[in-house]
Amino acid sequence: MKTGKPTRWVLPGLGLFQGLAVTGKNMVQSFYKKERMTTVQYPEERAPISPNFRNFPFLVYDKDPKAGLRCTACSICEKECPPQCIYIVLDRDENGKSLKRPKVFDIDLSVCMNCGICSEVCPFDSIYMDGEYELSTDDRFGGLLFGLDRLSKSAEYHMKLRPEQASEVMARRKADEEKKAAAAAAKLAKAKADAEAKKAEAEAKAAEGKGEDA
Amino acid sequence: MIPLLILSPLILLAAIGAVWMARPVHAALMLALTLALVAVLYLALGAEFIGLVQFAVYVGAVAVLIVFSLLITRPGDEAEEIERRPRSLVTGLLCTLPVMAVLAYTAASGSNIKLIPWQPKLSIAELGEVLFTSHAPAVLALAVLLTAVLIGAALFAREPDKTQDDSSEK
Amino acid sequence: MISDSSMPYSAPTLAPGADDDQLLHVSLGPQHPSTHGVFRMNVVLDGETVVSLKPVFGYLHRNHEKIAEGVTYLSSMPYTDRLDYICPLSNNWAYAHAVEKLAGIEVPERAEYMRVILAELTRLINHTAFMGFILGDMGAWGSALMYAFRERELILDLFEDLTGARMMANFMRFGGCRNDLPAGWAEKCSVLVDDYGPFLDEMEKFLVGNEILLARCQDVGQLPKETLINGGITGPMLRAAGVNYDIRKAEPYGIYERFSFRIPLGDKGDCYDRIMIRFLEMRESLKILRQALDQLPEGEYVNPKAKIRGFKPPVGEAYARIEGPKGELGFHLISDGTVNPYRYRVRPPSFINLTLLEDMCLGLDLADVVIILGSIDIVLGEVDR
Amino acid sequence: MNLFAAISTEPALWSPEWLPRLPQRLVEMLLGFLGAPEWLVSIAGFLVAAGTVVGVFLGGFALLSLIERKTLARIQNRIGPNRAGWFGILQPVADGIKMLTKEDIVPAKAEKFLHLLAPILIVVPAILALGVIPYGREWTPVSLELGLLFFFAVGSLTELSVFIAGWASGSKFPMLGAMRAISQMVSYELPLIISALGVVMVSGTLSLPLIVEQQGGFHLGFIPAWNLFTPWGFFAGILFFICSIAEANRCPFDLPEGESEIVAGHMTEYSGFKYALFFMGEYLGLFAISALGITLFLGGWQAPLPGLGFLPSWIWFFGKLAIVIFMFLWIRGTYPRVRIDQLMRFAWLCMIPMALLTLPAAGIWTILNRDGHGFLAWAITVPLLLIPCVIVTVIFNRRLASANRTYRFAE
Repeated sequence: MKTGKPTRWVLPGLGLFQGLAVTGKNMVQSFYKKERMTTVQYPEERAPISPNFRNFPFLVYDKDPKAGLRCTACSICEKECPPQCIYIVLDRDENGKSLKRPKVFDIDLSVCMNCGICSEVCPFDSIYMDGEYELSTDDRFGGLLFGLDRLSKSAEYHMKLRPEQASEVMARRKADEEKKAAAAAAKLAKAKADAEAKKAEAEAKAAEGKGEDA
Repeated sequence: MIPLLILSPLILLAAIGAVWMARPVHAALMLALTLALVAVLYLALGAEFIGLVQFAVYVGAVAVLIVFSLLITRPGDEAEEIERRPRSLVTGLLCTLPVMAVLAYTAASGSNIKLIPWQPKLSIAELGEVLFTSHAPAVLALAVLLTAVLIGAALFAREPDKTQDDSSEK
Repeated sequence: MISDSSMPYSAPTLAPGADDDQLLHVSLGPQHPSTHGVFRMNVVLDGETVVSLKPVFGYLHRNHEKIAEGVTYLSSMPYTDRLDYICPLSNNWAYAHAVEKLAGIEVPERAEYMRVILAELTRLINHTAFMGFILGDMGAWGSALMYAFRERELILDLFEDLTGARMMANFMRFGGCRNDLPAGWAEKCSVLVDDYGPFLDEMEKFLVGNEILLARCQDVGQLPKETLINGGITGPMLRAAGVNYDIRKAEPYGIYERFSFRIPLGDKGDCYDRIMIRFLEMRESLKILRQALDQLPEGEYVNPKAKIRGFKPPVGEAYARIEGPKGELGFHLISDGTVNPYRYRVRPPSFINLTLLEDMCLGLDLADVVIILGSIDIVLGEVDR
Repeated sequence: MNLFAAISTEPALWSPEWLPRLPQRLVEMLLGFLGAPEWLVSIAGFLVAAGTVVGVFLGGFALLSLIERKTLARIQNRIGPNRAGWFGILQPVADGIKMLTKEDIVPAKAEKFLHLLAPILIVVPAILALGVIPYGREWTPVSLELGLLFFFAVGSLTELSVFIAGWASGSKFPMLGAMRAISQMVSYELPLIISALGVVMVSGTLSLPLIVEQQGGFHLGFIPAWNLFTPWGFFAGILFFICSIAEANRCPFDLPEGESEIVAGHMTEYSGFKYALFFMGEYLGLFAISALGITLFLGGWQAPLPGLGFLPSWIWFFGKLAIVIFMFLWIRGTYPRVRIDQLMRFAWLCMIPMALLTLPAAGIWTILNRDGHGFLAWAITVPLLLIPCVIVTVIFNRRLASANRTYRFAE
């Protein structure tokens, strides 16, 4: 080992004492400094989850869990889901016409990796990521296969869970409603206008007819 | 007298075990046991200093070093050891016969053995002074011998590894 | 094993099959406290010195690249989080960068700044966790690890507020990011960046002068520059040997030219230099973060024209690489115009840095093997893919 | 009626000074009252005294296993076990039950009897060694005239038991662990004994109670006359402390059970209560070696300040024991492990020469002080001890300079 000329003289044990000083400081401060102690006693205290936290998905229904379900079983999320953990069966009435409602909507939570792609690609704002994380069950197989009943939650729950996202969605839906209503009203108005126009022509023709034979 | 009667057969058995055991590690551990029993014998006879020194030096150091060397060299299996036993038994007896003869002769001609009167307990300070005044040359000779042995062992242990030497120069 | 004349020592390399009963075959098995995951080394020891070392991996192989050929471009984005699970956001960026290069999508200003901020935060996480792991390998189990993980938690909380998940971010989209910064996120981030300096000073006081660490790490696992370059090593390991190669400077991507930062270079390339280089890199990342946070503009966080569903890039091929915390992380995509890629290849820095493990460990002790493996900083998710 | 005789001669039954001997005196009085023969009373009394020592230190072992985890946790900004019982007090009980109920697996290739013998052989010497330490002015369980020699004789048995544990387990990692453990213990036993020799040379006896008595009194009113506050004593005390870390296989030198390299060294193939015995042996060894350190250098049960005579003397002993053990825990929470060849080089090239140096220093110190040249004693021993430190610093700095790293920054 070639030995060079030392530029800065150091006591051999100094590094070791600095190490002790750091651990000592940490130990003493862990008694009174709050930001050093980051652990939380879980069952008793719970660390607050952030509003954006996403865990497993859930389906949103407006007022009535059965009828107000927003999902129309278009199964785009079934195709886009990376681990393919969503299973949808379209609800058809007796003569085979689709009722635009899922008869079966299963998500296998043991396969789902809560990536949130289904909520991104859903055109009908019907599937969003939940914030609930205490889902452990002892039933290995059926326990984590959530059906329609366990998945669907009310819009108010969505509003409570994610205020700004839910309000944005509500605003957008209200705007669509108005547009649709306006379009419907416009169509209605146009239809009424045509009807009146037709009626007016009919009366005019009738009037002419009456005029001639009078 | 009682401790003597209890301990000496035990020591004999342990010693035979040390010789008789096939696996080298068992033999080494039996040797450690014999040395420990001898130390207990000294303590029972009241010679505390010798007993503790025997325990510290022999069981603590010698037995451990023997066992350590066994650990490193990992000697062969005990099969050929067992079939060599009859021959080693004969040679063993041949060596012990003269020793036994001398022992028997001295025990038989018991006339010139003087029983040393029972001395008061030997204090260590006295032992220290005697060791370094009247017996000083013996201690110094022993010291030189031990250092020579130590240096010799160090030289043997350092394998003359050529590759190691030229790589450090580069 | 690359054997050329520039080897610093000619330790006896064991011819395959030649066995000597004095040698000890030890398998530092997949289930071992210090192999950073499921990684196995068949080590042949002569006493305490290593005579031969054969790495065995593949225990965590999840067929990532074949799956990517079966799913759409967007659907393999969450899988890139699982490649190097210590720094998921830089994997996302590398993949998004490759697809944008393939499909020619521009990225708005704000998204570029967000990507740089998140990548540098991930580099901080990786290097801080590295300090904890290397100290754990050396035997100081717990102390440095807990300090490192305490700071890492603060950054992961920031990621959770932004992307929704602490580690599995799945945040980058082709043409920008998935959602905008929530209110107050930038302020929280700048507070964290200011507090990180004192933490680094404390860690340096704890580690840099420590004589035991000096003794254990200096001149351990040292290889000459030529061997490193021949072996295709990239990242802090290469820069520790003094080779000036950092993709942020060599082939600037994103908006790295706008920030002024320096690339630390070591001079010997042993384990001690690798630790020090990572310390200095963390300081540089803090500088970049400070500048990026000050210049963060308003505007869209994603290119509005980028399609989410049914995204079909034009036929062609693209290779894009970024300077990940562990080295050059590259994605090579071949598209045949359909919804799924024809070929999807990841250039994993951990895997390639691992190939020279045996060259570094020959002639050293079993204890050194553990530290050298730690200093390469591998993550088995990326090694096995 | 020897019952009243027992009371009148010795101090009051409940005096705090005699508290540790209380069980023994109670049993002796009881047996004396029942009219048992003389030899039976003394044997019973002696057994109960030994029982108190074992009881105190097994309780200490349980407490230390909890305190170690709590202090390490606090160093790492955690809280440590607080679920079992109030503030985690019952954690040792929980560990004990767990260890008892765990299945005790003996590997096929292991030698059954030796595999069982090893943990016993580790715990026995530690308890024997604890029996000879003076804990209080009245309380030395066994006041041997050769206390120190007994301590080291018994202490050297642990190397043999570590070997047996390593060898009897039959598999590779224990073999490696045993090899490392023995070489470490053998090479650190030497400086340990040499640094203890200094104390023997100064106090002239091997009996530990006498050594502690000689450390009574105070210099200049408030500095206690412990061996640590003499130049050679300070030096030997530090060496003794470092060697006791290595002897107890504690953190910077915990090579034998280096978990990141060879899993758990010689303890790999043990489970269930035998594994707990190993831990008990390690902690009791820690108690024994730090108790000896306190007796030799920190003045055993001597009070640190003159005015504190009224408190019972064994409080000081256990106070100092707590401080020394806290130092062990603090060091455990801070330092990484040393490599095996550095460990050996440190022992043979640095510790033993330094320890050998303290012997002449102690010798000069005693002779000069006996002739009354107090100042001359300091004038000679201090430079004698400081010269090698300066030499080591120069070598260390020169080597550090050559290994110094310059980090360039490419723009």
